[in-house]
Amino acid sequence: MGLIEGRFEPNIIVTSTDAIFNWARSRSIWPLTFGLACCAIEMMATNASRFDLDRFGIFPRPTPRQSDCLLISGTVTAKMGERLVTLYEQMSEPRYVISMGSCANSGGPYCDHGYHVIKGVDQILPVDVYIPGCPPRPEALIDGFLKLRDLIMKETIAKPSA
Amino acid sequence: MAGYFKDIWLGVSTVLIGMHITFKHWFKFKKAVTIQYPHEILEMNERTRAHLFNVADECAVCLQCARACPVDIIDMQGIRADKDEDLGLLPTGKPKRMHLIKFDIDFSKCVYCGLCVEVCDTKSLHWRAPVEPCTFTREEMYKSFATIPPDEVERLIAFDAERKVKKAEEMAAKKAAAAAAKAAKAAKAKAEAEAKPAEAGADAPKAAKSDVGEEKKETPAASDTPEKPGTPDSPDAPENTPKPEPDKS
Amino acid sequence: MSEIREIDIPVGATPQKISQMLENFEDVHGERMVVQMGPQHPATHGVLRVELETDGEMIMKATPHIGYLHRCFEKTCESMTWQQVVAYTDRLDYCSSANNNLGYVLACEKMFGIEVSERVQTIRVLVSELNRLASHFIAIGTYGLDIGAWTPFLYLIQEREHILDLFDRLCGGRLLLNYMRIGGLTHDLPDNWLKEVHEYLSYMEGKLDEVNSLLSYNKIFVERLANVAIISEDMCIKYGLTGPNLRGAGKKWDLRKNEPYCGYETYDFDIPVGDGEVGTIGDCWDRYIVRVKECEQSMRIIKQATERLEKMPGDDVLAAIPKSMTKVAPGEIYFRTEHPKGELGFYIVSNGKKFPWRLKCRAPSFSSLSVMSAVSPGLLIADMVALIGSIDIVLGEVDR
Amino acid sequence: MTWLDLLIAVACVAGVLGFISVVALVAIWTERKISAHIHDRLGPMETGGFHGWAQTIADMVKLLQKEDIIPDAADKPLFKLAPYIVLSATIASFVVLPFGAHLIGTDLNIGIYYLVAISSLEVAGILMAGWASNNKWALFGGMRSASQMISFEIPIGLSLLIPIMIVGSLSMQDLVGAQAGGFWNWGVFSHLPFAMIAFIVYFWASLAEVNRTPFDLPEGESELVAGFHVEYSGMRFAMFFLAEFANMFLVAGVAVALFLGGWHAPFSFLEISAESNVILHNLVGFFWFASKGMVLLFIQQWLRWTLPRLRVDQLMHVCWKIFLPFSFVNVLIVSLWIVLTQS
Repeated sequence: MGLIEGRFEPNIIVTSTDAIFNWARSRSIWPLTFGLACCAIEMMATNASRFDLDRFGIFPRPTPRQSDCLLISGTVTAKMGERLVTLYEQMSEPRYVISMGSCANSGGPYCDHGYHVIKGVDQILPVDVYIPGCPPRPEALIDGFLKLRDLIMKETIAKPSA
Repeated sequence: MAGYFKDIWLGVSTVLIGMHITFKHWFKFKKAVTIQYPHEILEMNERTRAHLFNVADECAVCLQCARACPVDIIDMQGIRADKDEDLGLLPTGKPKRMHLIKFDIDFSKCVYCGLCVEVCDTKSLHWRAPVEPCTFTREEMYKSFATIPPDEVERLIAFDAERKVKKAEEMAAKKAAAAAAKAAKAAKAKAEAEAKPAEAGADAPKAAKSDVGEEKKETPAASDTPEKPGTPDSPDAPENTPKPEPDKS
Repeated sequence: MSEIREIDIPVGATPQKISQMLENFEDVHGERMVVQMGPQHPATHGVLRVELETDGEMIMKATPHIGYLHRCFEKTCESMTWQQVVAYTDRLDYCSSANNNLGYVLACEKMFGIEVSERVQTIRVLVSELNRLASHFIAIGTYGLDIGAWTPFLYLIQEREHILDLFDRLCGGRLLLNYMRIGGLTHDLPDNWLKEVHEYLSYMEGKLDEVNSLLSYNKIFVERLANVAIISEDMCIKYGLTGPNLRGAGKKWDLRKNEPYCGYETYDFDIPVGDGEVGTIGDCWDRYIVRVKECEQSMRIIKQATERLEKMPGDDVLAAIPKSMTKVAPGEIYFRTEHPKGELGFYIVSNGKKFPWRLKCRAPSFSSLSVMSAVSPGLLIADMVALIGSIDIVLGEVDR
Repeated sequence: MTWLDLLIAVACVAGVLGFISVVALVAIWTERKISAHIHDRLGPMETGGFHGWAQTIADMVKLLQKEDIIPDAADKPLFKLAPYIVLSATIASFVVLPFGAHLIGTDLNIGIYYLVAISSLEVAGILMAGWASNNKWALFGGMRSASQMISFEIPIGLSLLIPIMIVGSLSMQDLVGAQAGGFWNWGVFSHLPFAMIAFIVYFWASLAEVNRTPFDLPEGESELVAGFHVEYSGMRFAMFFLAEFANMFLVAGVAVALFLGGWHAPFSFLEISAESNVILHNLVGFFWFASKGMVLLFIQQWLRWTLPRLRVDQLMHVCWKIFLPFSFVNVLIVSLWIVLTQS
């Protein structure tokens, strides 16, 4: 959790702080520079000039400590799954997970026969947004980030009502 | 010593050349190649594998796509239409003979290889322009393309079941008749009993051939009975509502 | 943790010399530090883990650990029909899927004795050379990124986008094409496609020179790569390095010339080899520049192929595709093609049934990776990054 | 010390802090925009409307309220202290930077000497961060940074000696004042070509001082993941981030003050004399100083997006075998020149 989450009752100050914080969080999603497989190439292409994720303030960071979003771009194997969980744990709150492509969503082409492939990354991590595609086209990836933005805008730092 | 200065000169000159190139790119910044995606949408090509879509009215329910799929994500089911029923024509010109009661695609597993679209004769399964929408849950990626409303599906299933029962009864009757006749002409009746079901099957050989998996239980039979209203108190849930599919693994 | 100590390295010393030097000083060395590079590291091109034993910044030992992307390609293919396997070969080396397709379909066609028309062959050459271009652009671009130059990477990805657009028009896929079939292709060429390829070729004129002057001949870049991680021809053959890595070591070996397939013998192109222009033959820079030069050669082939196709009468690209592959001829075959990363070989055994009985893939990246532990002693960490980039591995292919 | 003095001092510090934040925010935004345009893309476009002007504000607000992670195995006091040291060294250096005739924190008589001394305090912070993180990549980054900064201090010091010798003072305002009256009087054009060489050496060495490409080894992304700040998150990382960009402006500011005429306009008619309006005089001076600083900042960023990164041994080669001999010869010749012309 961040510094001030879940301490205050919802009131006028909290809601206006919410508005500012959510604006800042959703406008500055820094994903981890981390490619797993085929989707990583498409992720690179989306970061590059043609589609330019930087327009939305999406700016890849090499270290999990400074990133807000774990973009799982590719097949997650059982061996990699452990490391993925470690990476997720190293990220600071608030953190989000985007599952990109069929492999991450459900094992994709390897869902039936891949004994070493995790059938859906939601088995090991809490996924916020799923992007279908194999690999998703850059438009789909941008859509995914926009969906994540919508999701962040609904957050509140107020105490969850019991 | 000459090498030392040459190195410095090379360093300085190549840095300047590089700076010249990047400056050229910077200076003509009006011509950025970026497509501002949500504001300006890139036109998709005819063949772009963006969004799989099946037009239920044009689908021949031949199950070719389900068989071509490397990951078996197409879950389809059809019920043979009644003989008198007119379902329109397929794009290939042949009359549509099957009700498509279930056509579900699990997009979370789709590999977008295009094998299913290739084998589709009627081109009812095709790619559509906007990219597949992102979802917040895995279940939302499970999409259904069958257009028959749930109560109609229930009716069709009931009708099909009834048809099966009728068929079975018919068969039983025939068998009984054969058994009765057997007393009189044992050898001849036996041959007749064998020939009749074969004739019944020959009426729709294609449909019989294409039935796989869960449809195997339904026997293709040409029944003359008219349509009957479906039983409203059927315990079966509607078949074509998207349901979260439990993970197979 | 050892203390960081400065070691006198003569400028331009070979790794062998350095490791010899280090042996002499072995007794004064303190404790070595073990650093894990990867699986999440910006320079490992995916999910490779390299266990580095370092003394300060100098690497004493490097052990690559693989298997983070093991997707059971070979086993999965045993449960796929012959045509479905093509979709899985896409995902071997995802940077150059058409070349993977080509290797597989050619192997199968040879095994089953399927003859395809000349037009189909030419389209295949055209598409796979375009994809070789795209793959090399990624290799060159990410190499620049490894060395610290961002801009060439973005320029090259930009040029690559045009190729992807062409592919998108051709078969609908951007990255994973799944375009070839045993006996043919999925689609015929769309209208005006060849014209677009021509336009692209004229657009690309001079672009590689720009990359050369921005990156290849930049003094800093040359200094970073010249005389670093030298892999000699002898070593390449010993470790099974092929493709640009072998050619970078000065060996003129290209399957498109030496064992022509798909009509490559009729095309006019050269085999660029490393000649130690700025350092020793077989250093990182040579391996790098071979890729740049290969791009030019690929463009030559594309040009010739396009011109041929324009003159050729159209025919049905689906004609030779077997209608049913539930029963095929039994047999076995090993067939190799020149892939952007090296020699891609497919060993396929058919027992006459619907599925391949066994499918073994000889992945070039896997062999390239094996040389790493042999050349890395004596390199600095920054050189290690240069080495990984220069052998151009794709983990999808290494782990399969 | 009266109350008024204290108030002025506080106002100075507050002004410097505010200025640093603004400069860093603008510098980060321009960096992103410049890099984008060099790459033929657009850079931040969505946040805040016009060309994403609010992008860095969003980044900062987000970073400030992120979770603050201190690794369990870290050396906690040092880990917490390091960003403050880096930032405070930066702030302390800004105090002697002459933004205008009167816009200067304090015009020390040893201004430039103080600046060189205090800005090297930053190394301590970075080394501390690298060590305390208990991460091998961070340690590499810290050690690289220390060796690099300590080495490059020498050519920097030697090249700064040139204008100091020419002017004969260590005070920043004296150094700037000597360059009044048009661009041909600027430090960079005196004693041609030696002051020019000193300027070039200073500019390149200052890139190493602020860890910019081609000398960005301490945080070389493809080698050391993120270098010394690999374990820092949230607010503490924001401090490093802020300090890095403020430092970029600082070294540019020093170059402007010593070599490029400080707050003087390139032509004297573009200035407003202090007699007619003191406030306007200062503001115009500030404008010239900031714009010259921004031009240098642009060149820094331009180099950043053009060049690859050097290796450790090559970095040392560049420092000790190229910059240092050049600066020594430079100092020798200029001092001889001064001695000969003045006697």
